[in-house]
Amino acid sequence: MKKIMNAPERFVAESLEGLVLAHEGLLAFGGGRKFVRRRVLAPGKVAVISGGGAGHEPLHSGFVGRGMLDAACTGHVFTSPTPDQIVAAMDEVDTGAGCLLIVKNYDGDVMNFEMAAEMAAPRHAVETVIVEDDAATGPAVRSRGRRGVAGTVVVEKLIGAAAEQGADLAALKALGEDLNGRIRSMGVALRGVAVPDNARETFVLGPEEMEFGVGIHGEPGLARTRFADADAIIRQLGEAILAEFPPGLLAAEGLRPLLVVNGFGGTPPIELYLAHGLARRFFEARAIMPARALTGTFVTSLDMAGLSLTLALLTPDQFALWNAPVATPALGW
Amino acid sequence: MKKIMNAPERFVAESLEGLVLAHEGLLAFGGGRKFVRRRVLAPGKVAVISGGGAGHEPLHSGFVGRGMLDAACTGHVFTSPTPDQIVAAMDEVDTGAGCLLIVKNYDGDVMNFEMAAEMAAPRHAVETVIVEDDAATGPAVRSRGRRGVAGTVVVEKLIGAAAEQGADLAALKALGEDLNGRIRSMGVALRGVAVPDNARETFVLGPEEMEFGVGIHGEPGLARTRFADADAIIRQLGEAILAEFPPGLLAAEGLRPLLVVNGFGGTPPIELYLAHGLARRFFEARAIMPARALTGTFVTSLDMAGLSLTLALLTPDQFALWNAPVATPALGW
Amino acid sequence: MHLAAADLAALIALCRAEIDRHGAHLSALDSAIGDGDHGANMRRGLEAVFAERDSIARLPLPAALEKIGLVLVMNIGGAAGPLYGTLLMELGRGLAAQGCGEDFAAALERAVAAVARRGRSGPGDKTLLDVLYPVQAEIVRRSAPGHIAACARSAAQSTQAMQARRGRASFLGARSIGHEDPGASSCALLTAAICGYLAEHRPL
Amino acid sequence: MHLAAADLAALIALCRAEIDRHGAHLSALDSAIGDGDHGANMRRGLEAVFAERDSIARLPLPAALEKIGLVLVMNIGGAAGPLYGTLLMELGRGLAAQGCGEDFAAALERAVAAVARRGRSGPGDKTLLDVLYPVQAEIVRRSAPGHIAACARSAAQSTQAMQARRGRASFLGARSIGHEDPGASSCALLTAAICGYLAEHRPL
Ligand SMILES: Nc1ncnc2c1ncn2[C@@H]1O[C@H](COP(=O)(O)OP(=O)(O)O)[C@@H](O)[C@H]1O
Ligand SMILES: Nc1ncnc2c1ncn2[C@@H]1O[C@H](COP(=O)(O)OP(=O)(O)O)[C@@H](O)[C@H]1O
Ligand SMILES: [Mg+2]
Ligand SMILES: [Mg+2]
Ligand SMILES: [Mg+2]
Ligand SMILES: [Mg+2]
Repeated sequence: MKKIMNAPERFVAESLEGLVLAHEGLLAFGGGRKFVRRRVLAPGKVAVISGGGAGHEPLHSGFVGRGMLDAACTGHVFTSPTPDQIVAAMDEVDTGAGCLLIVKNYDGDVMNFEMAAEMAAPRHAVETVIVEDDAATGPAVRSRGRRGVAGTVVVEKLIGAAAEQGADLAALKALGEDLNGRIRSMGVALRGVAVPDNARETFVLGPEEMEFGVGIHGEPGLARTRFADADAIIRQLGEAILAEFPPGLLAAEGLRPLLVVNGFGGTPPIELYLAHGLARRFFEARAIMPARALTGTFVTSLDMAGLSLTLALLTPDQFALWNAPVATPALGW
Repeated sequence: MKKIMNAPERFVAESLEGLVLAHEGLLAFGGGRKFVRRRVLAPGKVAVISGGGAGHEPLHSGFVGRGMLDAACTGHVFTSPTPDQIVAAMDEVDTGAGCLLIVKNYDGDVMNFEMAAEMAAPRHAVETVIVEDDAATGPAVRSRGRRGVAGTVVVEKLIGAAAEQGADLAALKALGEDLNGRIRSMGVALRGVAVPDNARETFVLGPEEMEFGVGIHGEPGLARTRFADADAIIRQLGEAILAEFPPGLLAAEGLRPLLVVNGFGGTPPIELYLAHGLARRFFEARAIMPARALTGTFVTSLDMAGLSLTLALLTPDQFALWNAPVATPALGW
Repeated sequence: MHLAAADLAALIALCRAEIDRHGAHLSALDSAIGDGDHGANMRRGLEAVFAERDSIARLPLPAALEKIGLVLVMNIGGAAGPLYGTLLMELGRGLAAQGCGEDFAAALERAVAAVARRGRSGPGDKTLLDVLYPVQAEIVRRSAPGHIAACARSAAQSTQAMQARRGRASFLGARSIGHEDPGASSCALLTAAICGYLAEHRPL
Repeated sequence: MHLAAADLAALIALCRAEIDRHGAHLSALDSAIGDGDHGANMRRGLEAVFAERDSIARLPLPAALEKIGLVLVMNIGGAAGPLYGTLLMELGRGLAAQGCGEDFAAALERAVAAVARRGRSGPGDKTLLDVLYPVQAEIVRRSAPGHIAACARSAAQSTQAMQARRGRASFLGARSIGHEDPGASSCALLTAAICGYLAEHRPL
């Protein structure tokens, strides 16, 4: 798989440099280029820090800016950042109100952020929110802990908005934990990916195959199934999502659903918009009326072809946080 | 090549429906679903109308909204819309100040828009701007008329902003013609595309090949060349762009260059940002200092892998039009 | 030339079947030097005409041709729509202007000229005009349908050697040489189909 | 156990060479049930340790091990970084706490327990712990290096039959069965390399 790349070992650094150059008004590198930060910090608010492996762009660095993240730490492709990066970010962007770490639920990410939090404990008040939105890795598959996938954007947006409005560390942590029950995602891949160091794709699909229930690291999913038309794909994704919400939540009154259609990097807008339309019809036929939509390429798996749906069943207050102003490279209103 | 699609003949309509659903606040369908329009028109301004084949999303419908287009007519994949669509759009969104048609320079598009303008002439004042920014189809290749490619976004943004500020039809036409000398683009493909009706790609590249000087219809480019590292690709694109500006323009004083890195649909953000950083360095080394950047997926060729660079050498007034507020699905600030 | 409604309906059906049969081939030609949709475009156009064949066949020939042209324009899109559409609309208008169209050859000449104006193109540009010009010349010469069809076929083939100066293929420069032009190919197919029908049903 | 500076530097070089040689294999194992980067991750870690081998080898063994662990943590990222890092940092700290580390087996046991805590994992989860536990048991038993290496190898192989409960492979559920765990594999490789060196250079 060809990539616009000079060398695997410079891939991530050169991409981050381009991102920061393209958005100089919003972004700057942190010390030693260990992370990307908001150019101008907002003193007094809790510092919201996230990060993870590269290959998911615009996640996370593309969501640094007013109303969302204060810093993002990027590791090698599909590899968690190291604790020194995370500690450096905390030291530079914590203006006194403490740090809220947003971590996708992968053992590598969890352990590296945890070690960073331990190292920083003497100097910073730290809380961690683990994102677990993936419907493909619910209890039926795994005894505990879903993966964090595209729902991460929703978590980062809402926590970022709450932090911008002055919420304290405990409130942000509580918000993050509440969101974990409210957000479910499900993805399908039409073509696998090769990480820059490897010549081969992690999985190879035939012309009549798709990989159902994939994550965002080019890893195999729940099942290899027969490629189907868009209606069938959306129905499968939608049903998997609905099946994984905590009992009762779907029937709750007054929720404001948010629908995210996320491309994995190799899927073009024409297909994403089509998927949005079908997903909308799928959920509306089940009396779930999305109050807002986000369709585009937000949480990628390099250039994997495919997409995920995310449904977030938000309270009116949470929905207001979604609508709050945001100014980042990849999300702005 | 698998697509998120129900059936080729419903592909475009279902995608447009999803786009309009996802952006109901900005967009609405025109009568008979022949075009997508601004939900709320701004009476008294010139109506700016564009369109072209599908497969280039978010172009054009994704650029409908305040400060850009009033309507966009979409044809089948890679096929110009028909005159009745364009006439219907003029009839519905012209509020009295006339219509400015923005057309990419392909014989099919030019002829269909021309027939529409002839049909509408009794009822509408109409001017047409033909976009010709493709450096790959300059005089060395073709006796007259470059293709219109990713630079179309710049033309639509600047003309849209000028129209919003009250410029009349003649002024918009003059602006469009001036821009044609100021914008040059060049693209490279790493993987071809298959249109929905065809099983096969229009061109098939080996693992060590790339197609240089491609357009946005999956058509073969200038030359099949050896796949190279990102520095070499950016250098080739950049040199081709610089060679095709009118003599003297590069040396003109006071220009405010705008640099666009555009993905063709199958290229992920991590690669686009990397390309932006290298392009920035390439141009700066030649004393061309981009004053603003746009990096993302704006003018696609279905899910083609590859990207184009666009350099626009704007006057300060034109640059101000770029910075003017815009609220569309795919561009907003 | 006189065509009964039944003939016109039969010709429409024939042209539609011919394009349907060769659609994949036309798209393959277009893939080589264009965007691979010429077959789909022509199919869409002919299907639309076919859908309206009864009402079209009921019109006098000039009005029927003009209507066919309009249906093609409003359904094909791309380059082929305005070109085939102009050809038929102008042909119909020309025949109508002549008062029931005795001089078919003269009307065709003006229609072909209108196509060239619409396309800003001329002979040797590697387009469907490179079939239309020789076909029109044979009609002036009152050649037999079989001969006209053969001419059209060889004219289409001769576009292989040309470098495209109009249409998408022109963006390829010299790389366009060596491939048959898809528009020329569809034009030859339709010409041959029509000539074959006329040879069988209305020997001149 | 006593290791001269030269031994430590040689062991570092050996481990680095071993990982380099098997990097592609480790990534291939990781592609089957993970994200395909375990080889690259381990290489990056060992390269970083190798780059600092001279200063590391000059330290007393406990401090050297702790330093190696820190270098691994700060360079690997992913799951392997904190796990291998914790193993070596805790081993170094444990040996230091014992005052020049006479009881290697006890220190190793505590280090392995720290890895399990860090990973919230235990035996049978299909991770590198499924190699660390049996290796540590053999060390308690003072088995010969060759035997320890063989045990490590077979322990790694036995992860094939397991269903992953931790790490990325756990997301595959039952689909993770039938593949060797990449972390277990790298752990067995390193164990065998170290044992081989010790057998040759410091017969116990
Ligand atoms: N300017 C032109 N003048 C005459 N014929 C043209 C012109 N442009 C294109 N054509 C004809 O149209 C054919 C392509 O039609 P089609 O593939 O349907 O449209 P598009 O090029 O828009 O995809 C070409 O093969 C050529 O014969
Ligand atoms: N929670 C855990 N406890 C113990 N070992 C783990 C855990 N998670 C992962 N591992 C080990 O790490 C290995 C994967 O390492 P690596 O591929 O470098 O990291 P990542 O999974 O982040 O890409 C697995 O094969 C497994 O042996
Ligand atoms: Mg990894
Ligand atoms: Mg076309
Ligand atoms: Mg075509
Ligand atoms: Mg891995």
